[in-house]
Amino acid sequence: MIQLLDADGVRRDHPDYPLSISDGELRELYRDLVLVRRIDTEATALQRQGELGLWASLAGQEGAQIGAGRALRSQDYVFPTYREHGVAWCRDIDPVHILELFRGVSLAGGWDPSAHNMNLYTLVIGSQTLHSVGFAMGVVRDGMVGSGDTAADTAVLACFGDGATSQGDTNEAFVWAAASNLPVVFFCQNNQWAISEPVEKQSRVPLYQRAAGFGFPGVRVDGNDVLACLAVTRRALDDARSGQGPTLIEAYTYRMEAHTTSDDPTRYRNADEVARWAARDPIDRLRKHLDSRGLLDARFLDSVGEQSEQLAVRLRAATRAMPEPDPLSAFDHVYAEQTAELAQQRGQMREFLDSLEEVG
Amino acid sequence: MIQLLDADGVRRDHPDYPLSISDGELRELYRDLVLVRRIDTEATALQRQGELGLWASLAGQEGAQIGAGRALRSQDYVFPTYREHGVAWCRDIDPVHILELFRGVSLAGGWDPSAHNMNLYTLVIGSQTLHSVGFAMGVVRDGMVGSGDTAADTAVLACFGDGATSQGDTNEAFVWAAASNLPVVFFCQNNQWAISEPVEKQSRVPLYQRAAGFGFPGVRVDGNDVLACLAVTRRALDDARSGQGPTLIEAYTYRMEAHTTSDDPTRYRNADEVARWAARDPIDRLRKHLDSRGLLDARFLDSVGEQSEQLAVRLRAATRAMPEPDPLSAFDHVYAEQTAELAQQRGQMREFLDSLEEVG
Amino acid sequence: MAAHIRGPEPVSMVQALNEALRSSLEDDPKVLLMGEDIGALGGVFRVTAGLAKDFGEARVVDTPLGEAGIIGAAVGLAMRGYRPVCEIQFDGFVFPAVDQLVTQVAKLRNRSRGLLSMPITVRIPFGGGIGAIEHHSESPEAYFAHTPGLKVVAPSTPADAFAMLRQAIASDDPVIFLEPKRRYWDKGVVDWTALAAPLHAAAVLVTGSDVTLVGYGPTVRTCLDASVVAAQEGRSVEVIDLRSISPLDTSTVVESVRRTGRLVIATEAHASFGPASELAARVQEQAFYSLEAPVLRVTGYDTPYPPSRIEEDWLPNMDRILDAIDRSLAY
Amino acid sequence: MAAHIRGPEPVSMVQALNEALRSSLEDDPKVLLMGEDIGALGGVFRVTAGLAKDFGEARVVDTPLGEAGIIGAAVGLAMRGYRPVCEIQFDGFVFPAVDQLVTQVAKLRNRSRGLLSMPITVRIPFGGGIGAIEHHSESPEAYFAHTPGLKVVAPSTPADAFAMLRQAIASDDPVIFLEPKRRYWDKGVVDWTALAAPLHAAAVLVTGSDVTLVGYGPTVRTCLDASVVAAQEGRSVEVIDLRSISPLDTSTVVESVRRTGRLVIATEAHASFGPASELAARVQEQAFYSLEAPVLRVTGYDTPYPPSRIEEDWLPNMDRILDAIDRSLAY
Ligand SMILES: Cc1ncc(C[n+]2csc(CCOP(=O)(O)OP(=O)(O)O)c2C)c(N)n1
Ligand SMILES: Cc1ncc(C[n+]2csc(CCOP(=O)(O)OP(=O)(O)O)c2C)c(N)n1
Ligand SMILES: [Mg+2]
Ligand SMILES: [Mg+2]
Repeated sequence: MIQLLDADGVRRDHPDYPLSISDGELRELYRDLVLVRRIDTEATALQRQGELGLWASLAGQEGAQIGAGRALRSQDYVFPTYREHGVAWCRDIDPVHILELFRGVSLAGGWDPSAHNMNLYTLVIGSQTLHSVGFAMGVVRDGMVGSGDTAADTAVLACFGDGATSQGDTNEAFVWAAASNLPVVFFCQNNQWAISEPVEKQSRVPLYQRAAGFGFPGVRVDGNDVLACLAVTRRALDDARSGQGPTLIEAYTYRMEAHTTSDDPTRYRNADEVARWAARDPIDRLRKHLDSRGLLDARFLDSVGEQSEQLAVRLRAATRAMPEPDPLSAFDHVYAEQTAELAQQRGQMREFLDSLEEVG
Repeated sequence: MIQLLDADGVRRDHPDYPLSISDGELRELYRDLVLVRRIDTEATALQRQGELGLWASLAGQEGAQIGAGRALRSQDYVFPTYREHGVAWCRDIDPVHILELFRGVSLAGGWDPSAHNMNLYTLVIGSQTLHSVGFAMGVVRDGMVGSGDTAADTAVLACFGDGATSQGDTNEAFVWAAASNLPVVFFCQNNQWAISEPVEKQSRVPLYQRAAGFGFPGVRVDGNDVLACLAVTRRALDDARSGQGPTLIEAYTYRMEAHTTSDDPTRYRNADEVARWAARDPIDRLRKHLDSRGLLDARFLDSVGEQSEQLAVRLRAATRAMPEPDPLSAFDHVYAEQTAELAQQRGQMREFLDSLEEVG
Repeated sequence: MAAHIRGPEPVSMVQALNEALRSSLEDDPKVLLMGEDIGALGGVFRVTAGLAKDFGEARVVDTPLGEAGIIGAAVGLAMRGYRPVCEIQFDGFVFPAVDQLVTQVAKLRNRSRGLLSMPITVRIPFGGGIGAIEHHSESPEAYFAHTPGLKVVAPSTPADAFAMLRQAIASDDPVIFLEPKRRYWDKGVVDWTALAAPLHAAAVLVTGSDVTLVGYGPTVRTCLDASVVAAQEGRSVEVIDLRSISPLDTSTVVESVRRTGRLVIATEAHASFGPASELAARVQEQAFYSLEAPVLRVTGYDTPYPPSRIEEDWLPNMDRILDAIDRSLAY
Repeated sequence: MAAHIRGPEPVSMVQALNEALRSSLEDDPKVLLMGEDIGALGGVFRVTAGLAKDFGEARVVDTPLGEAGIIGAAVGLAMRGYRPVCEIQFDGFVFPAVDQLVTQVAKLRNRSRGLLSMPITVRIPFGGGIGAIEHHSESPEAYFAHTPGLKVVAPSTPADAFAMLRQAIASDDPVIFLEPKRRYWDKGVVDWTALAAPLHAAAVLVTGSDVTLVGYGPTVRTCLDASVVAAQEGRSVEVIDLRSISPLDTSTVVESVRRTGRLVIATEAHASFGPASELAARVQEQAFYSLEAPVLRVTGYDTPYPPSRIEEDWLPNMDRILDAIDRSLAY
């Protein structure tokens, strides 16, 4: 397992994954981690208050997601699951858009995928891995792999969980990526659980080993070590962009919270396990490292704290202020070219809603 | 690649796959190979004469199929594709049943799966791999794995082609077999082609390596070496029965004929390749070996020739004599408990057919 | 075991289903449950709560995360003599299993000329109205009802849930068992020992003379509510719970329409090429001279299921049903 | 290139489709074909013959053997700005792709509020009548027509095949393009430069006054034949080719039924929950007072597609259609 920061925040080197990073960059990673966790706690609170229908927490996985997210170049494209709030943060997606989905005012979050080079959240386990393969086929056809132009060469990051490795789609994606040597980085966050099922129910060998059987490299990285995730993903993305094909990264991490706010993890896992992983917290670890190097001055910490508070306030206000969708909007964008049948059904709904208003 | 007979028919030993086999058994394998090929040539002829709608030739793959088929114990269960005529032969399935399918008088061949411990042919690529996994789950629940009773312990043989390794179902089957350590032997006949697509379009590494990524052993065997196929499959089945879990066998072989009689392989592969593989013919190889050991006396050869001729005559006659199915039989066995709607539709068809007869 | 819940007090549909599974596991050692998170967790809706503990992991199987695998494995288990009861976690996740359902489960009996049996039950919580996110509110019944070889049923009450699930598991045909998830927590009295009505028979819940109103699963409650309101307006509505979507008990509906002359169908499934259309097609054919108005369909619209904040307007709610009754009577 | 076949002589549907693909590849560099065996082999029906040679393997892609992969990859390509044209080798093999079609292809435009476009064409040879083995004669259109977000069309002639495939590829909506495989080798004249009729408009092929007879894809030829025979018996049959199954051009059919008072629908798809039922449901609703007889459905029966030796009796053949016309007129 690749590690660049040990559990006590001590920096280590790894010959295959050299990482030169400035103090400023280190502090920005810390800021990312803290802010992303704040989004998460705020969203959880909003769900408890009834402002959101559901929330899928990323707590514990911030290191994996910020590491991978910050390894991306702007031209790279990301295919997320429903838990990629940290990666979305790195793609400059306003978290409010994510909350729209969980509030139930939109189906998949309202950002423009092309503006952020990140697809909408995908809820069906594994589906997006095939989309990433197709997108990568397009990238190859566009001549944006191994062209030597680093501002143009493009990689695709496919995110998924440990559970997703059991789906046919994910394995077909491995077949396609290998057969066509596509510029895809498969980024699997092994958070040890697929809802209530431990990863052992999905595989009896470490997940990163799956890749070799399909003919491309797999690597396991400490998912609670943001630096290792950054370095390993960066290298895999570089390989992809330069035409060396796909990599599977298994980011070994932990889902600290329930699967979603609807879940009750006390039914299937014990507190000891959670406590053990709490001791490996990705933010603590970076904090220790920064602290040991004297990079955590009060001014910096205050600025992070303040920014975090502002973000939370904004999320609360924005969530409460989200306009209720118009029921008629269900008929929008079903087709590029609306059908007569749908236009008629829309008319029926409108008439019907109007009639209720008259009565009411 | 495991080999026990080289291309010149010279016997070799392999430390992991010892095979002690009597002269009589060797001759019976030869008989199997010849008879199975005869079924194939006869069926091809029947198709040309318009007696069959289609035929999928197994020519070139006799060694792989007879090797695997003769490794089975009677309690083992087989899940075939549409090309497993040699395995079916070893399961004592009358080839006439197979011809029923290809003539179009039945949907999937008319044998009783339970009587032969072999499922019907499956045409949808990969589907049967999951069936074999489920069957194996049942075997485990029945206590018929690792019980020590060799007459009871049961393994499952899942047959599929190189192309099938790209299907989601096949890979899900690998996941399940590994996760539950099921008694399944995955028997992949890599005949180099999936219709017109060479195996390289499916994988850039040898297929047997796929297994390791899922956490179970994979082995490549010379598929044109019936002895090696027998030994390797026997060992894998033994492992499965004794509770050591699944194995993937890649039988490296060649499809000598068109994909089916509807196919035109001259569009996508060249004669050189076919000629190269003809030189590795599985029957020739065993013949050379038997010959070198003086086991091919005229009496034996005559008996094989005669049996082969009788078989062909019987197939021809039986095919021509197959009764045309009753159109009303379409309504049989759709449900265990027939529905009113279907009963009514059946009545309509009967009335309608009757009315035509009156007119005619 | 939890036999204590088998009393005269009302139970929720979830409890009734749990009891049905429990008693099927008790009665037949070949019955086995499989699905995602059905073991320790007891399923995301707790329908299988406690069963893994009581019957062991070999009979209540937490599977790998793959729906094709669940159904494909069930086929093999059925061939080995088992009666698998599969849970698909949500309606929107059944689609990876459609290939195994359509090309294998539905066809194997026919393909084998009756030699193979597929006594597989596929439980799917279905329908909307619970404020869920995308893919968690679908009504996929038409896909299965259009597939010869499958049977498709949906209970609407705890009593039916208990009886019908036991019947489905006992059936030698594969049954898609649709559980109306927004009725999961509604309570009702279950007569635990009653002889059950035939699995595929529709039930006339309210007799009436002006119009026949048909629903199944989640819309039955809505139909009953609508009939009460309509009665206040002096309209006599006959309410039928289809219970089975395939086979469809056409004759019970036709018999009713012969008396009322009018038919309104309420289903959450999309209108076009959906269950309501099938019933309309049959009734116009079999009760042609009785119909005084066209058969009217009150359904989910032909759009993807909308965001939950607007689902109530999208679903066939009581107002829409009453409106259709008005329109029918206006002919 | 093979522009020589674009002449006044009749061509087969296979040739017309090949030309449509060729011209689409020529016209738009973003068009790309993908499927199993479509390259060197030219597809099992030769619809893509010569195209890999002329346009290269990057644009005519032999894919790994996985239908979920083909459609899933098409989604990604569409997001990258491409217009994938996918071939599913046979109707019975589309089911592994149903999940990607239903949960992704159909929904992505709506889910993204119009920001994402899925200009994907899925070509599927469909229907029976060619003496094939199992899974090679299915009519899966109802599954897709019931799915909001997909469009479903089926040409019946070489001329329509050419025009409609080009339109489908040019459409920004995902189109399931069903090719009636038993009409592949029928020849017809194609006006290569004609302005095409709208993709989703039904066509009145024969005007008549006694009964309206509707088909699409493979049954259109059968309907035309039936109308000729019926005419000999003094019956004036109006024949309509639906061309598009979803959206369904209801108004053309309703307008016809308003004149004839009678409707017979012929499709190979299963009766129950099938396309014929949808049309029946709509027409009884919209032409209630015009119908002098119930809408009659002549379809594939509700059984798995049978062995090829009896398929002719199972299919909606001319005799069955004539019989339905008789029954309709007897009301
Ligand atoms: C095809 C499909 N089946 C089932 C589900 C229900 N479901 C949602 S999340 C989940 C577990 C996913 O586990 P994993 O891939 O490890 O991701 P994680 O939630 O741990 O991030 C399941 C079973 C789904 N979304 N899609
Ligand atoms: C799901 C599915 N897709 C496509 C087909 C059409 N098809 C029939 S055989 C075949 C190639 C199979 O190749 P392989 O698995 O190598 O087996 P082989 O025919 O070489 O024995 C294809 C694509 C099918 N039967 N099932
Ligand atoms: Mg997980
Ligand atoms: Mg092959």
